Amino acid sequence: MSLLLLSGVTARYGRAQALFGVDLALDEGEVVALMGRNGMGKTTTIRCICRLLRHDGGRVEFAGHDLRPLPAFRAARLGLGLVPEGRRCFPNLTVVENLIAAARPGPWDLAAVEALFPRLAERRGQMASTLSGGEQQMLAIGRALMTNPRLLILDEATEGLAPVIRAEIWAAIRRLRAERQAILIVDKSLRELRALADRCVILERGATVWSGPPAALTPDLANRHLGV
Amino acid sequence: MAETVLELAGLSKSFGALRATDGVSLTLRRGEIHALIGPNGAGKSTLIRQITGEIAPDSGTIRFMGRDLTGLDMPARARAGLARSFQVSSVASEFTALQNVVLAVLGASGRVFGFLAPAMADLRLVGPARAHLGRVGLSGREAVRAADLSHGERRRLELAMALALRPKAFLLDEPMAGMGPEGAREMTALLAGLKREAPILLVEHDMDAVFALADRISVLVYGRIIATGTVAEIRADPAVREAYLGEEA
Amino acid sequence: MSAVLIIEQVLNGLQFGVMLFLMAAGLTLVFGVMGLINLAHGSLYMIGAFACAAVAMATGSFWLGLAASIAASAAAGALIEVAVIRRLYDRDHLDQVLATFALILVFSEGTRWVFGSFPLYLDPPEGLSGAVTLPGGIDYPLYRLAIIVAGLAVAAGLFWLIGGTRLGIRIRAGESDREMIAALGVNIAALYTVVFALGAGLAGLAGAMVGAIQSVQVGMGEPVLILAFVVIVIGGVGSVAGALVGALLVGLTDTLGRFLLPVAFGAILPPSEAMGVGSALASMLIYLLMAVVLIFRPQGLFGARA
Amino acid sequence: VKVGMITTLSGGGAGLGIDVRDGFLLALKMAGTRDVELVIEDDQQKPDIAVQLADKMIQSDRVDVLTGIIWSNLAMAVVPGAVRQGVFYLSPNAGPSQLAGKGCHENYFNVAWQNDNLHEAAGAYAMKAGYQNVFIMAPNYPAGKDALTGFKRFYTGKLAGELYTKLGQTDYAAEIAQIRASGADAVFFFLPGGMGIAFLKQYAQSGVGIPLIGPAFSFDQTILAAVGDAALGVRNTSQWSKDLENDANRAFVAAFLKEYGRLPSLYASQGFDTANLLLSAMARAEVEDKAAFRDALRKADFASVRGKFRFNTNHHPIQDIYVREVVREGDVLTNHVVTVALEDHGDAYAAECRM
Amino acid sequence: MTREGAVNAVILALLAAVALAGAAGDRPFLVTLAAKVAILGLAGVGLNIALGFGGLVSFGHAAFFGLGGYVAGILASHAQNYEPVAEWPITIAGTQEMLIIWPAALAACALAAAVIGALSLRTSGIFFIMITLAFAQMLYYFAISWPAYGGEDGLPIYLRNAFPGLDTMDGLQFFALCLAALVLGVGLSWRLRDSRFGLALEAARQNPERVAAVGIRVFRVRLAAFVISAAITGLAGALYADLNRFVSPAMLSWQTSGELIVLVILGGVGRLWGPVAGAGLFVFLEHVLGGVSEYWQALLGLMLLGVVLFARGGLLGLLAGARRHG
Ligand SMILES: Nc1ncnc2c1ncn2[C@@H]1O[C@H](COP(=O)(O)OP(=O)(O)OP(=O)(O)O)[C@@H](O)[C@H]1O
Ligand SMILES: Nc1ncnc2c1ncn2[C@@H]1O[C@H](COP(=O)(O)OP(=O)(O)OP(=O)(O)O)[C@@H](O)[C@H]1O
Ligand SMILES: [Mg+2]
Ligand SMILES: [Mg+2]
Repeated sequence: MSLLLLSGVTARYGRAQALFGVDLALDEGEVVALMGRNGMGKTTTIRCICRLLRHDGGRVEFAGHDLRPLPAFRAARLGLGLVPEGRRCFPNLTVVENLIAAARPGPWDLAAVEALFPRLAERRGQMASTLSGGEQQMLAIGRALMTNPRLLILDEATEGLAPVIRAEIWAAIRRLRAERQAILIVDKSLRELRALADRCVILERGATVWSGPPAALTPDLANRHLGV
Repeated sequence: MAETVLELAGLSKSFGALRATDGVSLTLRRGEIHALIGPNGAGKSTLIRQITGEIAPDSGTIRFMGRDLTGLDMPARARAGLARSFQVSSVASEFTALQNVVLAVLGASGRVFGFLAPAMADLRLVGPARAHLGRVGLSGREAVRAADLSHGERRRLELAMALALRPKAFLLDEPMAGMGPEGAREMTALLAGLKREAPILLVEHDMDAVFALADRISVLVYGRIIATGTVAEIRADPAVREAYLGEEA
Repeated sequence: MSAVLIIEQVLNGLQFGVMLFLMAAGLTLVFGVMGLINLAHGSLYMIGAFACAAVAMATGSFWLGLAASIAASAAAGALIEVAVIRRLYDRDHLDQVLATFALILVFSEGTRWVFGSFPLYLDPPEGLSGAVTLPGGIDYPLYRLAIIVAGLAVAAGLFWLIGGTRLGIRIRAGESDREMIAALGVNIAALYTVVFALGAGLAGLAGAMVGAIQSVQVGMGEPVLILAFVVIVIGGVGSVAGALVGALLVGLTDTLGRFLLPVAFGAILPPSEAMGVGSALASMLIYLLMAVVLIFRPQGLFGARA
Repeated sequence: VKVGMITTLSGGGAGLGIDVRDGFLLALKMAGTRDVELVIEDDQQKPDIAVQLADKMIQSDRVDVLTGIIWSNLAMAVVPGAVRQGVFYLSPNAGPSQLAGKGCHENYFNVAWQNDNLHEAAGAYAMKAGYQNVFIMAPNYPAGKDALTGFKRFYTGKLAGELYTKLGQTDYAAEIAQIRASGADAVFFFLPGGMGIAFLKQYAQSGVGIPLIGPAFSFDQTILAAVGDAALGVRNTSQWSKDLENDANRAFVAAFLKEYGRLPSLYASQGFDTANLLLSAMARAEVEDKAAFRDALRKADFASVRGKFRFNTNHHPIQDIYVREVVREGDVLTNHVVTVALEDHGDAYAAECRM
Repeated sequence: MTREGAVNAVILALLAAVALAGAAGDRPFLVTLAAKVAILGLAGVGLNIALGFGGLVSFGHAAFFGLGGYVAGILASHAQNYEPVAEWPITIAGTQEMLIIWPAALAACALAAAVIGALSLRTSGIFFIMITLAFAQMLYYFAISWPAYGGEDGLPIYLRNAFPGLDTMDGLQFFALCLAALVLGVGLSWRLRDSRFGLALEAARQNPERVAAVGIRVFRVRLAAFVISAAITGLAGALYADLNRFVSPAMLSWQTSGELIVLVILGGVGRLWGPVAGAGLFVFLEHVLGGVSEYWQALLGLMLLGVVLFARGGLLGLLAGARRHG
């Protein structure tokens, strides 16, 4: 049984429909890459999964629960850990406070996160609002890990990170994958995604247009749907 | 050698014990793209904020077009010809894309205190604004509220607003961020043409773009410039590889 | 003018400040930490006073009344949070202003409907009535000393709650991004109800304690509300420490201004006129203080944000 | 006769307006008259609303008589305009000095007192009681200043201190400390409404034992209920008291208690007298004949609950003003008349009035 | 015509109709109420420029409303008593001519707003709300305790001030004057909103940093908006003094500031005719509910609550749909 299952999901922002039929399945321990050009609905899909947006058609299931009636915090407690687009650290909290605000017990604790991002350890008591862009990105990832999620959702989590750090994050994701952590990932680096993902799902105009293993993502397909 | 447009000399800025900028000197010459790279928290954005006047340096000088900028505030510097894009998109979110760019054209015109004539019917404002939106690939999205644009589209809008200032130099803080592969390619092409209009100081973590675009690269680590040189020189520099590039060189 | 008088006035200023703090503390929680402009905070203060007076009259026990005041105002707070306020967090501050203004009307008239238009009787409890003689020969009302102690205790409790617990962290996180903290698995809605009720309870407590030495009547909350806003703005929004310092500053400025300004003007004007001018200026003094503070520190004394 | 009553029925000051209204209605009821058509509106204690209501009553309802206003500032907003439009105004409470002196008007009758009256009586009483060093205090606004001026008009001894507080102030610790330090032998204060309640309670708690004197406003029935024992023994001046020995008053107190289930207040007595004045004039003249009706009013031929009552040349009362003391009667606090402070007292402004 | 345009036309027509019906049906009070709506609407239109367009929540606009009122009251009272307002350095005589009083009120309020604004605009958010309140309170306490013009008792104007060619004591003519001022005010705020200045002002509300980055001085734009806003509200204050033939410190009180804000929100923040709709509804409720019950203010409260909770964007939001840009 799939850990996460979306079928025929449609959703709208006010009057403007943004999703027109998203299908996506993700199994325990699997890494799925969600792809598409700008504005195609990747983030919107993730917002539906996390209940930050109500879908109006189709089904969204996680760990056997229908998510439709759940408020965001209940869905999150089922084991969703979100690194949102645009970081969204809590600016009026310090680094440590950001990390522990929503922490739940598990292998990821303060020490583990600070080992992953030593830079955060250096800036512990600093207000998140004054962190550099990349530091905030690290903080957002660390914050999601601290909830020890069953499914980690990364929406452009490497945006604005230096190459060395990016490499470290990819390494960390590979490690997580090896530990059979389920991950849903949106990223612009196709090279890394191909190497890492078990499956890719491509969105176009708010609908799933292709899905399959990275190996099957031919240059022709990539060019047609992703513009590369 | 081409004329120097922007010149930083011995710029320093501390936050408490942290020396975010530590004696930085750097030049930007006509017609070039000068990339500024470095680890997260190295002080790149802080440097840009000092150039735009958002924060004041503790010491050092900034000269732009032969003129000392000390004492000029943010709007004055913008009008003097320094256009900036923000690392995190910063637009008027209730306005449409078009209104945002019109605002920038208006700022560049310097004639803000017009009280009676409708701005959005003024072709001197709207005409150029549409053109700038077209250049960044947002034609057809003019009437969408900025808040309703996708992340990548907002990044483009950010750049359109910088274009609208018709600046004498661009300070671009991570314009590729959030662009996606296709967008990054388009943006690269756009910037390559743009540098003929005005030189660009480019802060960016997307190394493909940096290596494709930069005429010169400076590497900032812990607030200091550790190397400046051509793409080839920087790629070959072991210190830079270790501090920043990793395997991506 | 004797030294004893001056010391006593300073003490009075402190006590007035602490009294303001009791009110401002709840407001800082709700407004500073949750980011909600709650004009109806004054109504909760009034509800506390009325509940205390009614229960104390019925049972003869001030302490039961005090407990009732906290319970009643916290319940009222929880009720309006769930029914009204909850829908307003994502709204503009302006919608909050209108809604809570409407709540003032409802609460004031509701209270008048229940208790009538005449002020109620509420006196300090037996054990705390009368004056004690402090070292230095100052006779000082015991009840006012009790207020000082209670205020400081509340301050300490709040420091701990906001600064030292995860609850405080979460509330502050909710202030900057409710959606995000919910997406991380925190039931921010319930948390806010609790915090709002807590703030309301504090307002009710303040109302009851103050009601025992002032008058318990409809409309008693609004003047205090304005003062409490002044206090937290001077202190810096969202900071319990700021609220405490702001409250003491306002209390001292007001008390000493009322006392000293007429004396000062007496040096240059005939007594009757000096009184008039001096006290006119004294009534503007705290607003002057606030304006001056904000002109030099636009974020308030303890405000973090620039 | 069509009567418009504009008074405060909502918000914090509603108690006074309600008492005036109830007193007025009671008088009509006791008279059993059907000739008075009454329109009552709530001014919310806002001058602009009061003016607009007055306009409405004069222009749309076409009232002959206006009454009801509690507060001086509202009276100042309404009365000058109203009387110039030819309606009669009978004031059941406020008596600002402008309307008694230069600004007096033939159509304006005050059935309560000129604002200074009770304070003047307090001054007279302080003299009589032999106080020599009095501390005086009032809020910093015109009525407050008038109060202290009125007190000083009859008290000519030394002042231990003179203090203006902020209008609406509710914490008096600073003032009480000054009183304690002043060495006064008595304190006169004028603090209407909630201010007075707060002051009295805090004064009692402070342990300062200097005797207090004040006008009746702070010792009214409803206020005493809120102040409690802190008010016991305080002397206050009033033109009326529940225990005044006259038939009209006995009937009034009993009827009021029966009708509303509470003891009448000063304001209720004034509302009651206002209605009776009106009825007495109606019995003598038609309201259409303004001059005759005015003369009838001027006669003041009614049995006032305060005993002797007649109008001065400026249409303000000439009456006795009593000193009362707060006593406990069963389990309620109330006032007993102790002595008369001023007999057949008019006001200081009548001479300025040219009518 | 857009939906909002139609709604606006209906509001205007309704206001005029009420006044005319009042005059024709011998209910002069209706004319007074219509004039009150027009005046409060104008005050709201002024406030709306700062609050709606500029996002500057001034909790101190009563200061300008009252100042305008006092300018009218003081000039008129001096004229009534034939005493000059000042003899030094130049003689300033009192006047009862609205055509002199209005510019004086506009100028006084603009000047006061320039000073208050220059100091207040250093702050933002709640701090701005409170510092504007502080200035208004200072003025309020000053007016209460300053004996020259009546203090708390206020200052009567026995006859309405004069306007050439009109009999201002005639309710309908006075209403027409107020309506004309209102229409002018709305017209001005309409042109203002769509102008270059308006664009910069609205942008500064949403993202001041961005506005500075395109070379526009946010402070100046805001200060100009604050001054214009205060002047219009001050003009309304002068008219209000004439409507009541009375000014008092109550006009300066924080409750007045609050009510001005309330009627702007009630009608629809940032909408041209919002304040007028809000003023209409508010005055209607204030005078109609009073007859329903002694506790009518509770009903008013409940109705206001209903509007906030269920009619986002106020009355105009309800009638004409969400606010559109561009
Ligand atoms: N809050 C919103 N209100 C209205 N429309 C929105 C909103 N957010 C996004 N949209 C629209 O929904 C569509 C999908 O946006 P979404 O953010 O999901 O794209 P995306 O695939 O994540 O793009 P990007 O790569 O740029 O982040 C876009 O057309 C966008 O304009
Ligand atoms: N106001 C401040 N107070 C304290 N520290 C600050 C402040 N502003 C920035 N810093 C710190 O200064 C350092 C430099 O920040 P800056 O934003 O310039 O980095 P950057 O080079 O742009 O990094 P990135 O690539 O991640 O955006 C960071 O460590 C940051 O935390
Ligand atoms: Mg996205
Ligand atoms: Mg940066």
